[in-house]
Amino acid sequence: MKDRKPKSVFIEGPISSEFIGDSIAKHQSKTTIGAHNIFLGQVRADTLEGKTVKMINYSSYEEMANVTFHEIREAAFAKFDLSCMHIYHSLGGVKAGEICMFIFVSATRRKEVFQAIEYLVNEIKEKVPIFGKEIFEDTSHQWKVNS
Amino acid sequence: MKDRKPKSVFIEGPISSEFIGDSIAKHQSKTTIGAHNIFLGQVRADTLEGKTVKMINYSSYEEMANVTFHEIREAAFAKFDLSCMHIYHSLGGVKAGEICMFIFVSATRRKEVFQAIEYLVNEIKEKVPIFGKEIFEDTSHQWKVNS
Amino acid sequence: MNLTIKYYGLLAEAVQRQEELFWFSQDSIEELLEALYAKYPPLEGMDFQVAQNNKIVPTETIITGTEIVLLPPFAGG
Amino acid sequence: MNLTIKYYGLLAEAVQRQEELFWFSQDSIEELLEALYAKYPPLEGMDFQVAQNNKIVPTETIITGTEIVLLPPFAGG
Repeated sequence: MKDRKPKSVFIEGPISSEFIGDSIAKHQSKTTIGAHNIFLGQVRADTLEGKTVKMINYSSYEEMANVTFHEIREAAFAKFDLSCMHIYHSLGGVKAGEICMFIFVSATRRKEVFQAIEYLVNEIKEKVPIFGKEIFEDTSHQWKVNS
Repeated sequence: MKDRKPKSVFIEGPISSEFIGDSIAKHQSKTTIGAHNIFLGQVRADTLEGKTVKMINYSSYEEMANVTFHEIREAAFAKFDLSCMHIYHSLGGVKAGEICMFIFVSATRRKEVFQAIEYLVNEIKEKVPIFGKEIFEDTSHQWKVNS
Repeated sequence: MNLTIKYYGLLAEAVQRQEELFWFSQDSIEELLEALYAKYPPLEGMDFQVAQNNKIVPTETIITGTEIVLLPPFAGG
Repeated sequence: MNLTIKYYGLLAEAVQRQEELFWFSQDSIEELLEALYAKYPPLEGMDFQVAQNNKIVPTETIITGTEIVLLPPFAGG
């Protein structure tokens, strides 16, 4: 079942484990699916020059981000034989240990989901205009750059 | 934090979405983790010669399976820089649409989790003595073979 | 020696048992299999692996344990 | 023409605004950037990309829209 209408990706604040569990449960009626792969990005309490990241405040150039997410989804559906694809990313504050990105792909066979999930994560990190302000325990900050 | 003691892998019946959600929630205190990857195996309602699979009844040569799961875990910890690894597999009846395998790896960086999850799934499918009796709607059956 | 032979899945169906004691006086798994094929002719055409001491072993292996396990194709995951 | 220039993240901090109207009479993004560097000298040493019509474009691109967006390095995921 292709699920290709434009969907909203952004969620205000962290992505909860209950939301992820519910999302998994919704796929139990889709009995052609044999394999799911889920990627979760979690905010790390990185230490830089003795200061520890307490949270990341995410912002985005949303107009372009929505267009880019849609293009990445379409490209992934064209490249891989997927049954379903769901992408969520946080905006606003996400504390260390909380989840800021949730990507969920499903297919009849496992090979497709492995390739698709890595493709999606790399494309999103490279192409979607999302910015992260790392806020330290002393309230100073620096801007995160994807490596 | 390496988590390397032998653990029980087998779960009686299907793996619930709540169990998976709880397992994700437990990792929020581990703030060196930046990336999680989860693989879920789901029972497909495959149709063979006009008959549709209603459920799979899993059995295992458990003594060897536990040894093999432990070896696969140790090998994956040696090959990949992982923070955590969890493996669960169903025994007994799992209906079409329900989840029969749950593999969960976490690391500081995403590259490690992509490689580790594919390695683990392939090793488990190839090396662990688990057997699956596919039961059709008319109660006839056939034995599943991994492709 | 008295070996315990275990059968799983499709194999257990074919020989109509999950486990048996089997008297065997030779050395290798190959020789054991010949004796089992004589007892259960359908077994000979079937696809399986043999485990000893929780390891898959080649058929030329010498039997060292008291339990030999016949395993049909795996279907985990 | 009167362009709307938008700044995100670190760039918004550097120029101390998120958006401004900017009068500009030449053609290319390269020329626009020269004008912006003159107004905000710290911008010249910074790492950023430029978007027009929701696409990242090279600096030699001719300006066709009314909104130009300056984007610092991405940090999604």
